[in-house]
Amino acid sequence: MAYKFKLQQFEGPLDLLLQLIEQEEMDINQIALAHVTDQYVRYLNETKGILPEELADFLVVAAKLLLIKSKSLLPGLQVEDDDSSDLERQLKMYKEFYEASKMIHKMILKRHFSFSRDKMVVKIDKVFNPPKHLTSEKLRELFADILAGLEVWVSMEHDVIIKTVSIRERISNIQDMISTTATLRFNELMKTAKNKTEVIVTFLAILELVKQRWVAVVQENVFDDIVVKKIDGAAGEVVKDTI
Amino acid sequence: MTTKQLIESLLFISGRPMSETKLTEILQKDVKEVRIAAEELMKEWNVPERGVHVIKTGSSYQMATNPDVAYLVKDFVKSEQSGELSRPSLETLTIIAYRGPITKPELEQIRGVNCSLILRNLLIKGLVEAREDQEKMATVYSISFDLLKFLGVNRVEELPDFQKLNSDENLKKLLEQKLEQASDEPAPPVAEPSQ
Amino acid sequence: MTTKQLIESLLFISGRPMSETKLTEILQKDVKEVRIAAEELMKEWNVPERGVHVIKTGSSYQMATNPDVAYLVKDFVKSEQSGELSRPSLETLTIIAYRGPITKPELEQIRGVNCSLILRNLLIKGLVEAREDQEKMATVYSISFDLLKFLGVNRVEELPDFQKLNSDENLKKLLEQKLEQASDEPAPPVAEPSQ
Repeated sequence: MAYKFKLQQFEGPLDLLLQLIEQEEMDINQIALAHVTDQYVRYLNETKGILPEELADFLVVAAKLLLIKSKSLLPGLQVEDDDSSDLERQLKMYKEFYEASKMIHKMILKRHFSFSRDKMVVKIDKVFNPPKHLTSEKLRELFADILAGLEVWVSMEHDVIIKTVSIRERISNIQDMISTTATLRFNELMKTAKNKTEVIVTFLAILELVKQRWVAVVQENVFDDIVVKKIDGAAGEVVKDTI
Repeated sequence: MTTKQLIESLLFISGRPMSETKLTEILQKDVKEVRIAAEELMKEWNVPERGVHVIKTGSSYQMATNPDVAYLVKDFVKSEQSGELSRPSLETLTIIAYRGPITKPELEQIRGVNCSLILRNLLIKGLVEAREDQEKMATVYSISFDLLKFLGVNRVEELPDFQKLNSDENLKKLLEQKLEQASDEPAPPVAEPSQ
Repeated sequence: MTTKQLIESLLFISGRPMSETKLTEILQKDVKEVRIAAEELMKEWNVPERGVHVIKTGSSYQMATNPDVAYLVKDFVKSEQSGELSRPSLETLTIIAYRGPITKPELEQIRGVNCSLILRNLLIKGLVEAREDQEKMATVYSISFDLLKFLGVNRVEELPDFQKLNSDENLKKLLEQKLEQASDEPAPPVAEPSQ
């Protein structure tokens, strides 16, 4: 199913969501959110250049959307209402500030700037007023502290380079695992996720495999571990590109 | 000399922003008196007929030219300021202008993305200022005088739709909820009194 | 905008005497009009209730504080020149000591915040010196000779652990990153529509 819309560049998950809903000319509500869920997930998967550090934010929204969508498909589904109305409220909020930022942009572009003066207008005699208790040893300590504090920023930039596992990679990964064992325990699978992002990625990957009838999930009793089974006779290849 | 006059002189001499604390210290008057006098000064100076205005953010004041004369002053001070800002910067600045002082988690709750890098960027550019809030026990961000001068307003309250965006009910709810679940750890179990 | 208003803005922003000729040139008005407007400005500002006056020497005009507040101006300058250093100021001073001569952008990249105000503060206290670097085509800052003496060293290289701290790896990386991301924000993600 080819989709016909074309999105502009987007900033973050809420912006993407807002654009999708506005494209459909819908108001922001639960129905609209359920309606654009598939488009959102698809975009997420096909968009190149989402920074790994931002991917987590995109995925959290994807998870909330999927929850909203499953509620609309299964009216009997009992879930806490908070998450879904939360997303709706957050999106409305975001929209207000997004509109305001356009106004602010216009104001700035008018170049209706104020200017102030940097220099004092009085003549200043040269003085030397060192902090009373300053010693070179204290300087050394302070500088060492500052250097230690830089670590965060240096490693943060570094993180961007580390590739995070994508949904597509996770799907083939799960397929490999399941081809050798036929069944997988959900908990075991989750243990292979290294962080929160990967947990959500894994969850999305399983949902996608279910949707494509490649696996089935079974839970005997509430609170039992969920078992992921390969469906017999399932086509060997998942049509990855339609995700 | 009245407090108002004295503040006027100090703001003129310094050229830079001066906080109520600093003014209080030099003038040896109490904060309340300083604030009332400074607000009076703003009322008096911030009229279209004046070439110089008094602008305010947080509890600091600065003298700056009336934005209506920007076309002339810009050449005189050889400003090359274009006001070009990227979309993430604009979004972040807008939220801080309307909702500041605001914490990073609150900001991220509205934007839906991690804001560490963009905040650092804006801090370095001097468009945003950070300080420790004693009450919230967290770092809070507000807009700087430089941004105010960019916008050509005397204080954030003059921004369009300020009241509406500043006191939005939806946002309040959202941030309250967020605060409740602020800590990543599960809340400790609370015994519910049985009926 | 009236000529009077424009003169007011220019005198404020310059802070120095401006001649009628200079004003005429900037405003593109004739001398007579400039003179009349400036005289009007003087009449309006030079009243006891004002903290700032406009004075005329020869055919030049200048904004200056009301002579009655001279004592206050002295107090203010003194408080700027003395006074203990805040933690951010002390940090900045330290970075300048170990990494000077250093430019303002480099300094800000390390501290993660704008340093304009702090630099002025350090300069005015005689702790830091600024000079133009021909090669870098920028202003660079070093600690003052007086401060070196105060610390009991002849050159910064004699500061404790100088070699090790000066050539810290993280510091180098951070400053290099700055050069790489010359355009300061990451490009926004672009959606690639499928065929």
